[in-house]
Amino acid sequence: MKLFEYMAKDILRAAGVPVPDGRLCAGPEEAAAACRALGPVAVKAQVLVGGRGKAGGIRLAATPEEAAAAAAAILALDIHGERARHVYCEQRLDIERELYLAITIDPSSRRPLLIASAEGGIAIEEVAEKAIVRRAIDLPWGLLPYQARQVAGRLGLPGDLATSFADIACRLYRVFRGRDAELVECNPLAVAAGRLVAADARCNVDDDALYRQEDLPRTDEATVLERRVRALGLAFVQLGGDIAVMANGAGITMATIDVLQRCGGRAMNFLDAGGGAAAGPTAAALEALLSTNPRAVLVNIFGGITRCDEVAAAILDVRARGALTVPLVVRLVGTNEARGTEMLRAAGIAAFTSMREAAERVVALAREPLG
Amino acid sequence: MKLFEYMAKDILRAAGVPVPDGRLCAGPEEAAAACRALGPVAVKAQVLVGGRGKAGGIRLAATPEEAAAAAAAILALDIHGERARHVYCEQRLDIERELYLAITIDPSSRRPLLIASAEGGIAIEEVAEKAIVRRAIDLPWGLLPYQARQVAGRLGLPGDLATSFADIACRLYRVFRGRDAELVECNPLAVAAGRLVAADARCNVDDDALYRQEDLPRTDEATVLERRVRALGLAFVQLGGDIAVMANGAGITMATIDVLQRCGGRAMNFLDAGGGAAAGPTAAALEALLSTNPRAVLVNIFGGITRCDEVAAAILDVRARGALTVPLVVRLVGTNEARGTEMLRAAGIAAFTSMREAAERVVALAREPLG
Amino acid sequence: MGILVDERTKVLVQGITGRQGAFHTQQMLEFGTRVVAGVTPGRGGREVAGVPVYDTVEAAVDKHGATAAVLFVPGALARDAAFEALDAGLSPVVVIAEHVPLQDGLDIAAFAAARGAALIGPNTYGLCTPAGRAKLGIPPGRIFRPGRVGVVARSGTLSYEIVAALTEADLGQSTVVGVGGDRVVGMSFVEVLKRFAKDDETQAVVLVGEIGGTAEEEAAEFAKGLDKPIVAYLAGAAAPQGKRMGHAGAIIERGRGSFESKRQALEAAGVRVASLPWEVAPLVAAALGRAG
Amino acid sequence: MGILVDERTKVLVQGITGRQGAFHTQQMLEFGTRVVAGVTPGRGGREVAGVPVYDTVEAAVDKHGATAAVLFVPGALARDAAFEALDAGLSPVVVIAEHVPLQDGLDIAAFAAARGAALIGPNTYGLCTPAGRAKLGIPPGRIFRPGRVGVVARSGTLSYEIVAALTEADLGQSTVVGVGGDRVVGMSFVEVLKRFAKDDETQAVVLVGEIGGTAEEEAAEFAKGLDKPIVAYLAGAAAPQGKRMGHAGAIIERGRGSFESKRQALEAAGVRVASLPWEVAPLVAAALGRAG
Repeated sequence: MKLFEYMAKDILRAAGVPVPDGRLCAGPEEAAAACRALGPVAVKAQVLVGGRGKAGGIRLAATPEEAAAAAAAILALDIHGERARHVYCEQRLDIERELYLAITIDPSSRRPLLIASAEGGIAIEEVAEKAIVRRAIDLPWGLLPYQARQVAGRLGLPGDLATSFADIACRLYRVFRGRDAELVECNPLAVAAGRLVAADARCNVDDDALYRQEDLPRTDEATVLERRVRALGLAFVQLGGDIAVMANGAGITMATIDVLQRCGGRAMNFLDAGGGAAAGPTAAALEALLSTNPRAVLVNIFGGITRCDEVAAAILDVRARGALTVPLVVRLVGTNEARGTEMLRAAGIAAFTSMREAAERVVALAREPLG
Repeated sequence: MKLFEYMAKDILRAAGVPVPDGRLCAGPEEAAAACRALGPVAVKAQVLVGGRGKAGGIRLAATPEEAAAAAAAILALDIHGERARHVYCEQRLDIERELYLAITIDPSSRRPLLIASAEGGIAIEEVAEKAIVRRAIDLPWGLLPYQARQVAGRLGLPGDLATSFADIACRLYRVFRGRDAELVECNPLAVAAGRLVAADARCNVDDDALYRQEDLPRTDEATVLERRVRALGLAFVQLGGDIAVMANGAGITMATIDVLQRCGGRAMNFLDAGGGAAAGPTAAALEALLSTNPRAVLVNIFGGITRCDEVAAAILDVRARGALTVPLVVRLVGTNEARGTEMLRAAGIAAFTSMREAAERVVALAREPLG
Repeated sequence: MGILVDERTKVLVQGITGRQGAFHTQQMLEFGTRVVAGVTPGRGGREVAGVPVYDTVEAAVDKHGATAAVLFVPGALARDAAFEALDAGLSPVVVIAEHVPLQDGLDIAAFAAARGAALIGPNTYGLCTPAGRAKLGIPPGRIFRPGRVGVVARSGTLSYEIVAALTEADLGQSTVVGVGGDRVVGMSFVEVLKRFAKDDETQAVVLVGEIGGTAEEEAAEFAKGLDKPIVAYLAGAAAPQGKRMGHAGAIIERGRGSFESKRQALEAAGVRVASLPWEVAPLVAAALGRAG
Repeated sequence: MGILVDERTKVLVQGITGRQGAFHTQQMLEFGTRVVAGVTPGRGGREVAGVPVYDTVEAAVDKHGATAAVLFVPGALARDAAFEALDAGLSPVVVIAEHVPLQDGLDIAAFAAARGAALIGPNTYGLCTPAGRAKLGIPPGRIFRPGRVGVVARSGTLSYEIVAALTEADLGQSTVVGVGGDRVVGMSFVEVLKRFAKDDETQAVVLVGEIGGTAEEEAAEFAKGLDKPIVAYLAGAAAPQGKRMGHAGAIIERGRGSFESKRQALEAAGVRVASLPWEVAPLVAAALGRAG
């Protein structure tokens, strides 16, 4: 779960990391009031998507009138498909220098990783490798202050900034662990008036740990449909094609999408029905898929825990309710395969055992002229 | 720093340990009100000293009138030299069984130590060694739930109690680490209505870590005089004899007290002036000692960091202010010994270099008939 | 014979009294796995499918000399159960659960490394050495056949698909290992490959990867020095990009992680990369033909 | 020659720019100690008594090959500084500070143990091998003289008193170690005795103990098997009982910890126990006479 900038900054502030003073504003009037209280501000779109700066989502305002105008403009923007519901008005910083600092997970070493650079800002991903300091952090001791000082030393920071940098890094690490974050990032970590301050902040929290982060605010990037399918406990992402896809397992779902593409078709979604899904949720997921008006549907099941007869029952249930309005292709192998196949055949639905044949068939059906 | 029972229970409650419902009461009326709200209560003296039960500091009350009477009686008691300023009125438990559970520090293994027994209560110190389970806890991982379950298994606790015991142990451990405790103890950890509950609780917090436990309440066992001397940054304990003692270092102060006893005298106090104390605090400490009306004073300095001339200056300062009303014996060796000894000799005070001679001399002076 | 588990492996099942635990204990026993004991705190003294249940791993290991553990506990309890197994000296420890908090995954991996134990998962179907009748986890037993092909994979059903195709093509398996689908898992592709490299039984390896992370690129680096043929299948050529982990993700991956990056890295290391699942078995057959 | 430190010991001083650090660096240098570098974060580039100062231990060790550290940092900073020294592989690491939080003391001890490093303190005056001109800590240098007596003690000034008496009686010291006065310290009496047992230079040992804890009783247990004479002095015969640690304290000590318990344990182990400080040197002389 990504947090909005203002949420991330609230967390950092509570952890003792210096952040600029700011206010969350729902509209131009609140933005004007914030500017009156704070002086010159940066008005920043609160969106979860990256790259808002280039999209016009950050504007400077010296007066309340300017702040109101900036807020109105930003709230009307489409920022990479996302529309801000709030702006964050933040005291303007006189930035002398931009650093980069993040704590994230390094899958290769299976350890938390501190990443820092003395050259931060929006071009951080183009910074030369040698200007980036990485330090894997040993568990369970975690990031120790002297290690953070070593990093500061490698960045070439002078005395006081080095001390402050090390202190901030240790605080970010505590947020990272204590908040079950996947990423805590300050870019830029700015030098303003000679002091370090987190000018921007990002905090992504592990979805699987939200149960023990009850006091964290919630955000949601999903579309209405995605939410509907995920509420069934299934992994779902909307794509751009016209063939609805349901398979059981993330890898095989990805492979199914790949196979469709190789056969000249295009998947409309990624729907991992998981292992062992029962008939009820499977039917509900299938209905949700049908509601998106695909040209055809492909169900690809390799039954390990999943039972083929349960899948067949779900399909028959959907058809009985009259929801099966487009061509359906089923590939069914594994546990209780014979029984599932027989159930479908009795209802006039042919089930394939070959993934290849099923894919070729559904692509052909999707290409047929509409009804 | 020892905490009162009610403070310890507040901390345990916040950590999710089951404790009985209770109210802190300053007098009989509040106790009666508490009983009205809670039903039958135990009225418990809030003192820092142990053994309050045997001293009459815990009484049961079924009615508000009984609770008021109990509170009045308890608040009038002298409990091993301490007088309660509050009683804690706590919902009465129907205790089926008493266990013991504590987390403390094991100096031998340099690790936290969990101590538990299925036979708790006031006789815990007499419980057979084999009925006590000890488990040293590895840092930095700390007490892990399965380890607590192993302990529960060794205590022979049945299923649900074992699970609850393990959960409580892990919560106590978090208090122990998070609160910089030296000791967290539940005795008894009672079984009441089939559930575990901390019927009594003790929490001793490390004085050296109080700076980072700002939100903890403070208690103080010290006497007025002890507070006065400790405010100078010196370690001080009042004893029962008539020779005031000042030395520099805990070991040598203890040794000085021992030597006095071997020479037939008795120390009035333990005052460790520490290493490197300057003239000002030394003089102030000496004046505090003199205010307790000793028969004589022994100053025993082996100067390592402490400079003998600073000590001499402190003594002369006290004398100049007319505070030196009883015989003073000084033993002075080490850094700047010659200069210190000369300063004292010029003022008519003979300084010994032998600890033995100084001790014999001060004991003889203390035995002389008063003025 | 095979890697990590074989017919000598005495398996402890943690969370044995749960629905999944009980079902798969039965399945593992039917496959021939030596499941010697189970653990569920507070449920000691029962039996599941004839297997005795204990309150603690310590007690179960004392009584039955278990050597490995497979965990059927929910993600939120995986840390404690895995630590208990690792502390008792068990290896491998197989964590089936999905939804294990990432920070817990880091902790488990650190503890396993400190203990020198093999950790499989979290979020894995487990592993299986067919010739040893040793199946620790949830894959359907009927897809396996003893043989000379080592398989290492990230995702479950896709592995079954490919293993079933191998079996159908008469290409039996030495050991099949699901390293797990989480971002932090115990054994990586490279560590499994290292074991296959030393295993006389294994004559070829199938690697089933997917987009995201850099495990496949690291495997490619290791594959350069390996004298056994590797066939890879990669999923995700047409899949959307996974969620970005801020700039940090880009800095860690540095252009790796995509389908193309993985394909190129593997091919440059001499790995044959299948672009459709059904191409894997023929490529393995060809490789073994060449190798043999 | 002596234990733990000698003329080859290259000393790093952490907190060198503070008042205590600077003063005692000068004192250590005057004694002849090889103080090669100092560290104070944010103060790198300076010099103290001619010793170069660095921001990090890592940098100081890289440049000067320091082998041991002595810490003049306040109690609240001791954990971080000690970890930094231990992580850099230094041993012994001498933590002078008093008022180190107990939980930090536990952490430091655990980290030192994991690193296999010798930790002296916290709350110690340090240690000294007179013949090696190696003094790490704060004791006055003039009290020492090279010789054959090992000294291990808990408290500072009392040690100086006894060491000075030994020196005056012409009984020089191999090494004098203050293990520290805190409840949790790195090296215990037993661990120091083990080193003295193996040290050819050391022919007799003086143990300066006091009431509280069970370190003296444990030392007595070890002393039973030792073939070098030990003379002990115990402080606290007339002292008030220390603060009680609830029932837990009593359960841990089980009747040990008192003056009498310690005296009896030591005497039962053949240790000569002096009951007055000035009796120590004559007892040592007698023991060495007997031994020699």
